[in-house]
Amino acid sequence: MFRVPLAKAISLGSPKRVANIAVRASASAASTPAKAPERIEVFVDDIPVQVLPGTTVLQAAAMVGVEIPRFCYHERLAVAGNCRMCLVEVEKSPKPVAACAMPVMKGWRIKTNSDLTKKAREGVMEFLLMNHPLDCPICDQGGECDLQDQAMAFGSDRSRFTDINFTGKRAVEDKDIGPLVKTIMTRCIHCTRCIRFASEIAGVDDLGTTGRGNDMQVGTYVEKLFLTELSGNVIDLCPVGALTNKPYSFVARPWEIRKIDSIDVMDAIGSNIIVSTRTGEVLRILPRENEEVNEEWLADKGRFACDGLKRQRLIAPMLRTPSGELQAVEWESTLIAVAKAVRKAPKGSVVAIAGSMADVEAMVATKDLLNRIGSEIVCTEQSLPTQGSGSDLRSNYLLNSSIQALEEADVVLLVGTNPRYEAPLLNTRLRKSYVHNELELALIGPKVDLSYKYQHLGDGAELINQISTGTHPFAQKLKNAKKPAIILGSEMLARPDGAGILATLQSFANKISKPEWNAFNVLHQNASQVGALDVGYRPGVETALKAQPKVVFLLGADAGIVTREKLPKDCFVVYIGHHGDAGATIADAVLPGAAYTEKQATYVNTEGRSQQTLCAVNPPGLAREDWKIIRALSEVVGEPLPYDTLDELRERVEDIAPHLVQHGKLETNSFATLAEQLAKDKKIDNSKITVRQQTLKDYFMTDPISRASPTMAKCIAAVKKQEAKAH
Amino acid sequence: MATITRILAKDVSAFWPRAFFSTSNAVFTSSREAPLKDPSAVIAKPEEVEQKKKLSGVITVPTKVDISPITGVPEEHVKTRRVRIYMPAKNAMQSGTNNLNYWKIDFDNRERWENPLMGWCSTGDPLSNMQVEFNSKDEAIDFCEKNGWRWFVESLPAPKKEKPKSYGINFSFNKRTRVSTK
Amino acid sequence: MASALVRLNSIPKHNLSAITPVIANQIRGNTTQPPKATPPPPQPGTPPAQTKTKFGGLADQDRIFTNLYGKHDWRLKGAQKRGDWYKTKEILLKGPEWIQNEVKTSGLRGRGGAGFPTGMKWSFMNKPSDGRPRYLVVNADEGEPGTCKDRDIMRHDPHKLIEGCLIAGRAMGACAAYIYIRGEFYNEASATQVAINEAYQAGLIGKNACGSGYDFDVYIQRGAGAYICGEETALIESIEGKQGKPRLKPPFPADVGVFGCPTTVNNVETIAVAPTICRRGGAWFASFGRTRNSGTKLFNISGHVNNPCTVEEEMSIPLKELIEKHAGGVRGGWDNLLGIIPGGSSTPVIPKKVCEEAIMDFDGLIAVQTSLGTAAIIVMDKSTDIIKAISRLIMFYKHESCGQCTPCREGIGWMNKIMHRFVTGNAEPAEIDMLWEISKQIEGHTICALADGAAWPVQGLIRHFRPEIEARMKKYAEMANK
Amino acid sequence: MAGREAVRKTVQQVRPILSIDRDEARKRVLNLYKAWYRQIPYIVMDYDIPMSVEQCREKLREEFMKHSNVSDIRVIDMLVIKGQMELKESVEIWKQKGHIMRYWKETVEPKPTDFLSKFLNNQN
Repeated sequence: MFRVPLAKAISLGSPKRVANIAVRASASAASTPAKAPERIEVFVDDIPVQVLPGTTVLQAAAMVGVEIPRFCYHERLAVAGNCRMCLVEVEKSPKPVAACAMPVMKGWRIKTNSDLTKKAREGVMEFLLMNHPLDCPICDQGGECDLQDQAMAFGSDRSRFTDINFTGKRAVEDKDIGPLVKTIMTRCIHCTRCIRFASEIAGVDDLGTTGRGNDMQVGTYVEKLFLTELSGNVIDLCPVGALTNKPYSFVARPWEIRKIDSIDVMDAIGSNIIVSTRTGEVLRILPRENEEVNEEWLADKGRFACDGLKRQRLIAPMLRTPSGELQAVEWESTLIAVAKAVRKAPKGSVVAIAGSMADVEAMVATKDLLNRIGSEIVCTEQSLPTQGSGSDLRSNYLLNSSIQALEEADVVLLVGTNPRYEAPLLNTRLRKSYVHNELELALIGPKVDLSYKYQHLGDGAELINQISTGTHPFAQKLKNAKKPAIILGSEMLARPDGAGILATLQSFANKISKPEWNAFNVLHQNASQVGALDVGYRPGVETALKAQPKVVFLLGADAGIVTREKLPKDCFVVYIGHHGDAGATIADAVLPGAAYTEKQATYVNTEGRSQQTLCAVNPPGLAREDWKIIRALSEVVGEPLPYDTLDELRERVEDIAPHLVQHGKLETNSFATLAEQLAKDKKIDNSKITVRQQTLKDYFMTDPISRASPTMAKCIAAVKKQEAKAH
Repeated sequence: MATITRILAKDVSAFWPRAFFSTSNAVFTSSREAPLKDPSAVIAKPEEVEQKKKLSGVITVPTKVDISPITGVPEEHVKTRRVRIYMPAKNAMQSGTNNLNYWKIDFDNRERWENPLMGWCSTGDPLSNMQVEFNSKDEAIDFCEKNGWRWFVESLPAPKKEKPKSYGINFSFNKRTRVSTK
Repeated sequence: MASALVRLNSIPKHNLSAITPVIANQIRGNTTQPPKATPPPPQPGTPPAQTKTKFGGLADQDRIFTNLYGKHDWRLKGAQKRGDWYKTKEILLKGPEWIQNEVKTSGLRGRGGAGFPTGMKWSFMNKPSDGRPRYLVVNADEGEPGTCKDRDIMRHDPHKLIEGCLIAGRAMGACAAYIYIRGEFYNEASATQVAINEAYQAGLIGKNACGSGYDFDVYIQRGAGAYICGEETALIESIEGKQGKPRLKPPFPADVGVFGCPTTVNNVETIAVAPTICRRGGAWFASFGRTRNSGTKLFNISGHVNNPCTVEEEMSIPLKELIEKHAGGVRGGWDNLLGIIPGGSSTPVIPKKVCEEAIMDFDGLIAVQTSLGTAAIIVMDKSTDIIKAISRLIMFYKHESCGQCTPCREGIGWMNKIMHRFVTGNAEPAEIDMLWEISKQIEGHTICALADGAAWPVQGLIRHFRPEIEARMKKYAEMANK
Repeated sequence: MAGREAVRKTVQQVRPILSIDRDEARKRVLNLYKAWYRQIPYIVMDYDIPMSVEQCREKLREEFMKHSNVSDIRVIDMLVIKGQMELKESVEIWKQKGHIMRYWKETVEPKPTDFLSKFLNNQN
């Protein structure tokens, strides 16, 4: 935290730098002058700063670039004020005040560097270290530990804990809280961040303190596993090594690893992540802060399924021998074999099906190749109604409100979805709104635990009609709401009456939408889906199967929707993907591709935000980046695609959909009303609505990577064990 | 860089006697002795003195400068490389922010392999370990332009909203922010 | 601990100015009223100037707690005979301002230890209502070692407390009072509950209390015996059903208290004297004790005295006189005295020399670097191992620390370890200074005042008994070297 | 991909290396060229390379023309300095035959440049 690179150290001292930060802070505040209430002026180390009333001392200091040390305070959690590390002197106050909890008063002069402040910090630091074990050399947090950092910056240079020779330090029994989080409770400094995270963000009141005084312990009251889809975040939050990453334990040191920014593809949220690698191996995945997408959290599947990247991988091209076995061969022969099959196939009988993790570049290349050889049929595994406007209009298949804006929603109706497991980080947003914004929620679908209270309307599809006609009482609430939202699960769209549900809800959503607020939202589960629809893929495999294809390209289509039985007997199946899963087993030719950590590729999340992964490690063995495989194949087929580099390919992508190369930006749509006019069929069956992921054990394995992950398998075992217990 | 070129220039001064002069014209070894004078400065012709004076001034050149011909970087690593200019994200494991707020460049990742016998990791990429930090985006861009690399700037995530934290809402009687466990 | 721990830090910052004269005089140790040339028209709520110079020897007719020793009937009948519930309706009908002014006039300061002016505390509740109900919380979690005054009130004079609740509740517009009684006080809780039931039946509280048109309820909440729950915000947490861990201030309870509503927490004795003040007038109460230390007070005298007792006396009575007069003197005579802890376990000990001059009121004890606290006087004669005694106190605080904030959780444990070694002398003399520094490092750096209460006895010990500690270390070192 | 900020300052003030202006730099380049040109017969003789003087002069011209598009005076100066060093090494026979021959042929095998070969070699 306080290690300053040389270049920075030089610039840090200059007032210009501090002023820069201050300018930025005040500029962002000044952008909303209309509703901004009057600001009050305080002085932090004699630098004046204008803050909103109620701002805490710590926040005011942060505005001028002064960082006050803290352990218990975390900006996304409630204020606890118990670590006392943030004590600072305020002029005319006899005692130092806790900066994290104390709101500033007009004209206060805060001294973050005075003797009193330094003395207070040093004292607290000494107390914290008194019972903290000196096991930094074997501690997994070592090197990225707040306690270490702050002990270096604010602690005393020597120990006077003479009692180490008499009674020694406190020791606390470790707890088993599951296969993901390792606990070494002796290291705990009782900051209660994990407890607050569990109860506020995750919505699970499992963690808490027992005992008091020196014997206080953080734990799970009773012997119980801390099982939630967000449990990994307590590892990040823990300022010491009390909660560490179990699969990552004793694996690497932070200074040995390379960090590469990337995007999570385990769900359609597109969480920003940092991939830590060493020696060509992905060791762990951490969240990366992005206010608009994942704040700074990451769901467990995205964080812990990365060990699946090392198992069940396809590392060499394979061809099916006449005896029916897949045999590893060279690239040349495989490409030639595939090219032969493609050339032999009559026009229009080559189809491609994109799976849940296909990237935009590969999909564009595949589509271009197929178009060149006279075929139009490219589609995705996940279906979406194509009647009416279908996938032609983006607003039909996006989370139009945007993830961040859902925080402001006041009434939300969930239809046929379980956001807690389909998109855990969307669920935290909803929960945040529930907690801070008095959000009112209702659910049509199976009764599931969403970590907050909601009104369960039932699981009959006819409820959708009741809502849209306004006969249901909840419809009135939606109509009266300032920012209502309807979130439709993607599984609903795969139903036979999906078109009806889509059209009905959309026309109702149009009625309750406000200017600048589109109430209609689709929540996808596949990271590839929105990107595929954006570049012109057809949703659903029906068209592809109906075409009686002679050659099928599976772009990582592993959901088991395409099976050998559904395809003609003489069909040649080409699988391009990274895991030996459902797709590879039915393939005649397997072309090993790169997983999301191994390629620079574009993914579009459920709200239509295009983001790119970066190449953290090279694909294993003979595996290649997916778009390059297609490009190479095109040359062998005799229809070379006109791009040799990623940049050229991206130019082509830009031609198709310019927003796809605007990484990080959210493309807004305003076609909602138009879409409604195009949608005609509004028939809905009276069948039950159900979702695939209902409980936690359904969550852990949903895609080829997590299915290959031993950690995810352990999680499922742990959940089952927990369920088997009496309480 | 500037100092290196100066040293280089010094070395070739023998070949370019008119072009370069020692910058030191008098060296004092001790206060008692008469000052030593640089003979080359003493015997310099007026035009040489003039040249020297000019060299200590400044010249005007275009801002856009391409130093790739003289850096010695193989053409392969100039033309085909793509540089990503970004601000490193905060480490999720640490709460400090003091060592953030600088810009970094990163090259596209390529050619890394593992020794099949020992499992050692090797790379054929001379630039993958280049860590350069910049105080601003523009400095980083200038650096890439100068070296002839193609670059792109990663867009910064949206700034956080200013929202005062309140300790009191933990105990609020009518809000869901009320804290239950501790 | 009956909020002995609530020190001056419980004063909202914006109200600090209101008591600055008090503090200023405390520091100067000033005991006389500054002379005034022309007395300005007395503002309502200003205590009259004290003219007496000698204090002590409270007359029987001036005692408030007439059934302190339980010799009479404590139930409603007996209480009414002693004057309780007399014209309560009239008092209520005079309105909140009148009650507040009367209490202000009386100069009553909180009897739980911090000594915050009660009338001012009540007036913090005067803000216009925002729809939230207001509550009065009575702190009957008397857990401070040495303190035993509230239990006698609840056992033998519960109606004084209940009437006090009603009057104080009226003064601050509260809709209900919660009496938080320490879990160990079974008999006290029973007696108080009986008294509440009687009062309800007699229509004294509940709907239309005393026929004044004012609705007021009184509830009893029994604690589970944690000392920390005597801290006002921890007590609030405990009433809410959570772990008794203190909250930070701000927000002050007067803003966000029990169940998130404006709340005032008062000690049992403070509340119990309120009816008498209202009946006999604030000026009467102010006639006892020095200025700013007015009133009568329950003193608990325990330890090495011939006759340990709880007694109601006038404030500002000299310590020696108090012990000699009511407790029958120190065991073995005054010369056998070693030291006295004058205000409950959390206040620093003072040696005999200081005890001779000490005056038992807030300012008088601050002048000798200790504090009145709850006025629980613990007398120790020369047979006491003072190091062991203080060590035992620290052990108590270590055991009772809630563990929420770092200096208290870790620091008191550390002090305990050091003190434990000091008892045998197994330490270096330099560690005395270290202990002093540690206690300073704890004091004032925590959420609540428990840690201060733990640091002060140690500071008192080092301040006055350092040679004794050093001698013991020397002796131990000699033994070890043999 | 963020767009490049096009509007920028076009010129800047810097310290010179050898030359004050373009003419001077040009003079230095020509001087260097002439020095090489005159030295080539001796190089051919001293190193006994299987190249004629004409071929060498052609190569010399080629090497100079490779940087014909360089416009920055400082870069020109640096290139001149480097050329001077090369010349010195050649004149003093600090080089060996192979070093001279490298102007015509690199000793390492060229990497493939077409997409398919790069793909098969796993090369970016």
